[in-house]
Amino acid sequence: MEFSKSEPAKEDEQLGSTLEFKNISKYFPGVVALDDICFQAHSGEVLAFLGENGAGKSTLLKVLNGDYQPDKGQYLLDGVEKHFRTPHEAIEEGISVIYQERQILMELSVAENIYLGRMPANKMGVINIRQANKMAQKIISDFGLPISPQTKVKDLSIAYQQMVEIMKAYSRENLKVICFDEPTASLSDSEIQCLFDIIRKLKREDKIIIYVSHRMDELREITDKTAVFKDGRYVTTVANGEVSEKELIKMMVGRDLGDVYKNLDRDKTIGDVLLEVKNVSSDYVKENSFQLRRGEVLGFSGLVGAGRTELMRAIIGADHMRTGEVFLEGKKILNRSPKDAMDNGIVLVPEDRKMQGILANLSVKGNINISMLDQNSNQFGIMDPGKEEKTAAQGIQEFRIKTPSPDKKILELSGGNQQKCIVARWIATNPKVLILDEPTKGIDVGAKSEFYSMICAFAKQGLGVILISSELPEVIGLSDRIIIMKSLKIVGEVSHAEATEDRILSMSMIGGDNIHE
Amino acid sequence: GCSTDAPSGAAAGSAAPAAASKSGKMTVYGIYKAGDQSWFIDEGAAAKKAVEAAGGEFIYVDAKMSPEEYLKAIDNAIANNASGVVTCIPDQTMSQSVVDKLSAANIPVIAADDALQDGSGKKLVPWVGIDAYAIGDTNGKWLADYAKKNDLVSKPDTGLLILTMDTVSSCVPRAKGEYDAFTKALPAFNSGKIFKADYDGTTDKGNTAAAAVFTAHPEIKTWLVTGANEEGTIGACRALESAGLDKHACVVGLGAYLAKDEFKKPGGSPMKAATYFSSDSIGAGSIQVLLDKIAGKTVKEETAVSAEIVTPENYKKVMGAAAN
Amino acid sequence: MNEATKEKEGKSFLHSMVRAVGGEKLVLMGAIVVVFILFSSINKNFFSLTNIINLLVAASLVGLVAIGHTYLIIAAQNDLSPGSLAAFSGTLCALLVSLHIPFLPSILITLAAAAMVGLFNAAMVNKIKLDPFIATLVTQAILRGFAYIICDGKPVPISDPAFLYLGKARFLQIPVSVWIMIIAFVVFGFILAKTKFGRSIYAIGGNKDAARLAGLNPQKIITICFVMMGLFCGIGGIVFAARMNSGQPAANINLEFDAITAVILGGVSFTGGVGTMGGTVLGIILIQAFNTGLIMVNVPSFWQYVARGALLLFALTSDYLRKEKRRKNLLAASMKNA
Amino acid sequence: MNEATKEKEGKSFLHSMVRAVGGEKLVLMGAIVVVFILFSSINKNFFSLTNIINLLVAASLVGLVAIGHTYLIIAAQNDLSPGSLAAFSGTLCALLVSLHIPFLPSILITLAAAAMVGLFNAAMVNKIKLDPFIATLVTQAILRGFAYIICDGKPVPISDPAFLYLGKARFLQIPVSVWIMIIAFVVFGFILAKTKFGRSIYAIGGNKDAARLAGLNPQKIITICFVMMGLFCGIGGIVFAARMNSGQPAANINLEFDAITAVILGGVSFTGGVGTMGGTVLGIILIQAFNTGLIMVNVPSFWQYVARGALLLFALTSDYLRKEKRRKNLLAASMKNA
Ligand SMILES: Nc1ncnc2c1ncn2[C@@H]1O[C@H](COP(=O)(O)OP(=O)(O)OP(=O)(O)O)[C@@H](O)[C@H]1O
Ligand SMILES: Nc1ncnc2c1ncn2[C@@H]1O[C@H](COP(=O)(O)OP(=O)(O)OP(=O)(O)O)[C@@H](O)[C@H]1O
Ligand SMILES: [Mg+2]
Ligand SMILES: [Mg+2]
Repeated sequence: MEFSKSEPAKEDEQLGSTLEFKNISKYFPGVVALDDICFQAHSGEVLAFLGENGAGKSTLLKVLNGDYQPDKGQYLLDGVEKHFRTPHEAIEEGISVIYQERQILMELSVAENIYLGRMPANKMGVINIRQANKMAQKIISDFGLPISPQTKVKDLSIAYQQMVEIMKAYSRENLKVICFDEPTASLSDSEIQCLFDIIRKLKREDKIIIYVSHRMDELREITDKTAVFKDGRYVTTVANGEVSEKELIKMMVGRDLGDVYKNLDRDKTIGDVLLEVKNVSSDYVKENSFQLRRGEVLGFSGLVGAGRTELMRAIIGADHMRTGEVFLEGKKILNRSPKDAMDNGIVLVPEDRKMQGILANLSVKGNINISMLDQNSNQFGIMDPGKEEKTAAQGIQEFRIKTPSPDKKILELSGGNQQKCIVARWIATNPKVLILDEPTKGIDVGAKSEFYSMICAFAKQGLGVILISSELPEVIGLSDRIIIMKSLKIVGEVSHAEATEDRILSMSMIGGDNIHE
Repeated sequence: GCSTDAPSGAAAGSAAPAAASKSGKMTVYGIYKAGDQSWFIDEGAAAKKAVEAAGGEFIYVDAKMSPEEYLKAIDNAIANNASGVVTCIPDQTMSQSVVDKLSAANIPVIAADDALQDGSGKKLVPWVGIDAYAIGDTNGKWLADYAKKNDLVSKPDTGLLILTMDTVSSCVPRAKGEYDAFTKALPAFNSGKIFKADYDGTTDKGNTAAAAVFTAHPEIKTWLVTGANEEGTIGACRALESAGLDKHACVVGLGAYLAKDEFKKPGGSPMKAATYFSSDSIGAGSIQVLLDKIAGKTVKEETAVSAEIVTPENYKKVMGAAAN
Repeated sequence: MNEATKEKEGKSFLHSMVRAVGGEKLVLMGAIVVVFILFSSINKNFFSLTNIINLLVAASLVGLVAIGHTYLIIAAQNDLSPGSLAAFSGTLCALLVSLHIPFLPSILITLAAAAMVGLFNAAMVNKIKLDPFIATLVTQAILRGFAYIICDGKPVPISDPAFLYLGKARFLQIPVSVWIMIIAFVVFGFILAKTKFGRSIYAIGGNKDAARLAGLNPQKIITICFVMMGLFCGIGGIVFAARMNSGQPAANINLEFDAITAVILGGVSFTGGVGTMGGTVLGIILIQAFNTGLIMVNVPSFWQYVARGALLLFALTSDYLRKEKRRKNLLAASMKNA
Repeated sequence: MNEATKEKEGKSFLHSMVRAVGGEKLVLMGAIVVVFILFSSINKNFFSLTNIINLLVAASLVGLVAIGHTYLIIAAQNDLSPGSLAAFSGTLCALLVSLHIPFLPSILITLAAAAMVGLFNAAMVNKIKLDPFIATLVTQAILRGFAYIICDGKPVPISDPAFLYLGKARFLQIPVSVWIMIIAFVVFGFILAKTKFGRSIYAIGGNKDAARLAGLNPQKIITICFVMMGLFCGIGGIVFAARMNSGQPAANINLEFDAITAVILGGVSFTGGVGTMGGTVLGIILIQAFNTGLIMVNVPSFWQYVARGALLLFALTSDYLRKEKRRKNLLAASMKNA
């Protein structure tokens, strides 16, 4: 078998291909995930899917690649009806979908992940690992990433794991359709730019490209058209520039959001020092110090791997704190575990929803309530089901979590709705210091804007909020002050007023103007 | 005599209502400690035949060497209004509680193979069988004899291996009997050349254990082997063969139910003899005693079945149909 | 008007949910009913008080262990040492009593030892990060060895009257061992379903790392579960020895498998985070009733192996099919509503 | 200049990786060496050709099963039926031969039956979505029953010379059973490490969904693994019967645990996706050498249980400590580089 990318590409160049969905419906118990979907996607253009959490975007992609079977309707590739029973059949026909949740094999190497199931081998099935590494290296170079094909994926940061996923889909021969389901949720700017270069290349090669994201600026930059979904229904497709972003959002959310950052109630007083971190280090991060004041939203920015997550984990005792001290309200505290931190009033919403957030097999209610055991029980440790219902109902309502019942298994929610449950869990605990690590990952614009107001309201009540986000507009828009990290150390800080994307980016890359100037 | 039979028979009618089971049909439970071993399968089959001949139903229960399974079976017999029980108990320390339970339910019980006895060794109910120590004794004596006859006693390259099952209390006396009888008969035998190896009653582990001992003592060229059950001694035969020591070796089995197949081998086998105790006669004998007891007759407290050594020469004659 | 319909729909949805949860155990209940009807029709003694008490007595040790396994397996752990530990405990307690240590202190010493074993298991899992399956296989071997060693392989007869009484005493016709099991099922069923501790067990079974970040202490919870299991085995082993009138080092082999089988049959899953104590109770009843019945209706002993395997397979398959069907029905319903 | 340093760093990183993988099995190798030195110093015959061959013969059946378990556990599956299946296969083949069916057809019929059992296990896991642990517990019970049933519980003596020869034949001093195991280790070790099929086993064990989405067919791969295991048990059971000169329905109890223990000791993890055949080989050697040695140096039988548990714990603990140390070293290095 030969593995060259150029050959099948030639075929595709001959004519533009079309993907047509005809009356596709898909049901889950209690949910209409897709309702009579009809539209077309054409090669050579990037089509965005836009819709609220739970609108059915991911489900449609899973129907497309044969993971789910539609209950009604069919889809046609170049006019030919397709019925894929397995993802394998879809892949054979040139359809690749990159899932919202990483589907990666931690114990295998980068090359093995990229060529999973189609490693170069001789007739006897004996693998040629050197060739695989060479081929993988070429793709890695195409992407311009500093990783080795032999590295085990578990030793990579989440961002690079995500890039491996993308390379896996990209590297498939005979590629006709490629779909990205929120690919940038865990990427930082530089990776996003390299992803966009790849997408532009694919576009030139005349592929059908579907791109799902909740980040409006991205859609503006990379997509040509936008298909809007609402409650499982297809609404319309508009070309970029045809309608304003505002109108687009209105189509999907059903109301006008305005400028989410400008409309925030930032009018609050920043008080005395609430949290002071002195020379904290761990096995994963060097010594760092900073202060957080009452009523302050403190942003943390940096490239992937800068150590933001690790610093916070050390503070709350999730990782062993090697050196340093933490003071809360002037009192020294010692967090040996996240439980200690929680008892002290510091909570962390983790970035990795799948591994560190959701409790698989448990219901939405169980997931939201798990940090509220003390509050929801009496002095004998007996739970009050009424209180549990209430917390869950409140979370579901406040975050507008789309679920037919609080008893639904969390794994059956859409990605964004899972994320909302996780955030709701920690908000319910009423902390003094709220640390949010990529909290809006996968959350739709409507919910995001509500979430932003909620953060501001918290700050106004005198809480301290630490916000780690790779979405620069979000950090800049929300934070009163932004700390920049690079190579496991804090390298600088800017105030809300002086923060610009360029400045933060250059500090994250070069190491901070304050220090070097 | 006949004269005493009638009144006691009548008494049985009232004293042992269990005999006239409510369903009308006599139900006898045979509860055996290791119901998956050939020995008990044969014994049970003989008992079943005897019960069915008397017009009753026989329920065969395998206690799987587990005291708990055993006690469950006893409870089951009581709940099922059994007419009587014949049993081989996995652990003799439990005897008293079993006897208490059954007598409270008015169900007669006969011990087969292993006696139901109290702490001092006194038998609590009538017993049919051969005792474990006696089996070992027979084997030990025969091996001592064999050694004398073949001039092995003082030969430095002769050794004795006893495969033990220390974890199965009813088998411990077998190995002990073997050791005692052998050393008593041959005080001159160098006790440093007597080896023990433990196994779990399967051929497989008997094989591994024996092979390890043979390898550990290459200075020994002539092995005398016996063990705690026949399966283990078969394992030793295979180990001797693969070590090339089978020509001079002498293995003695227990029960002869597997040894008979060794005897049939055209090329011969290191299995030179085995104690034969007829499972048929114990099975049928125990039922006979039970039926007598149900009928209210006085029965013998001990019915010992003889354990005799069979060899390739005489096993067909001694064992009869059991030799096939 | 529209609002009212919605209200109504919501209610009927709730109803269907309630029914579904109640029906969760339908297959098991059905199987139990069938087993009882079947065996009683062949042998009417099956459905007698004596036999039902027998059945409960037979279930008493495995029942206690199954409670421990319900907790552990929901917490995504496992334990293969109960058989050895129960045998060790029974033997140890019998031995202590035979050395003229009074009964109560003997019990306390034994339970302390059993709890230590639980701690040891937990330490291997928490500190050396061993898989519980293999960690407890280590304990299984070591404890079986010690059970034999302390008594030199010979069962230790019990003559202490208080100890023997424990095996015989009845209250309202029901033996002590059964009362212990029933009370344990109620208490620990309640704890699992209704308390903070119970909730934490489900959480760490769902995702240990996430639960830790959510403020739980998985290592502590796992330790408690293992110690609980140790105590259940200790108590069970002592009562078992009392019932047998001797401490038996060779006893209770495969006890853990019987318990695990009942627990899984009851709907607990090895992936952790799901299951209920009620399911375990039904699982235990089904298996014990079936086993007892097979003897009563005189199924040949070799066929009993087959029958037991077949029952297990049948029950699990029916459960799967029922769930599939329910899922399909729910789907059909939501398709119709759409 | 900068590029060159990077290159160099990359290389030294590579070096350290290679060393790490080579060192992966250091603890096991060390333990084997210690065991050999220790036992040989007590009894010099331990390190003799005869004993090593004995040891390999004793390992031959469990070795084959361990190959099957290596595949299955890496694929995040499990199998508790091998002991029953091996006993069933040996008994069936002996029975067929005793019914005057020629040896070769008897073997083929037996292997076909064994493969069917594997298919059955796979079907329960794939189609009824049973946990492999519980699914194969079903098979374990049913097959043990059938093993007894077909021969009425009595071992079936073998008199067919070809069959007996299989148990006795040697090539270059080494018995056939050992050759079979060695060849199987080499062939299936190669397949696991170097072929597409082998790598797909790691993939489905690491994350079944991810593997499926990448176009693999987990159900097919799982089926193949179970059928392979069936065939290994079939072959192993037949050779075992030949070695014992009879088909024994009660044999090979706990075979699966011995195999699983060796596999885990060799570094395969129950979570799936990790492990190598080389590790399994070392695990088997360590356990067999230790077991044989304990008998040879005459350790009292009850202490053998304890010793075995202790060895397992010791080996696993050392392995954990070594890995922890390596992780810390790597971490420190990467902190310095950052
Ligand atoms: N496996 C499943 N079982 C039951 N319901 C499901 C399942 N997968 C998805 N759903 C439901 O289908 C609906 C659509 O979900 P989908 O994941 O397609 O949303 P989405 O548009 O991708 O949302 P997001 O932006 O949050 O990723 C949701 O209401 C979700 O709860
Ligand atoms: N489990 C782990 N094992 C080994 N290294 C890790 C692990 N987790 C993180 N690291 C390393 O720690 C460093 C920082 O991790 P991480 O990427 O999470 O930082 P970050 O600043 O939080 O970035 P971001 O949140 O943007 O992803 C990286 O070099 C990463 O490779
Ligand atoms: Mg989605
Ligand atoms: Mg991070």
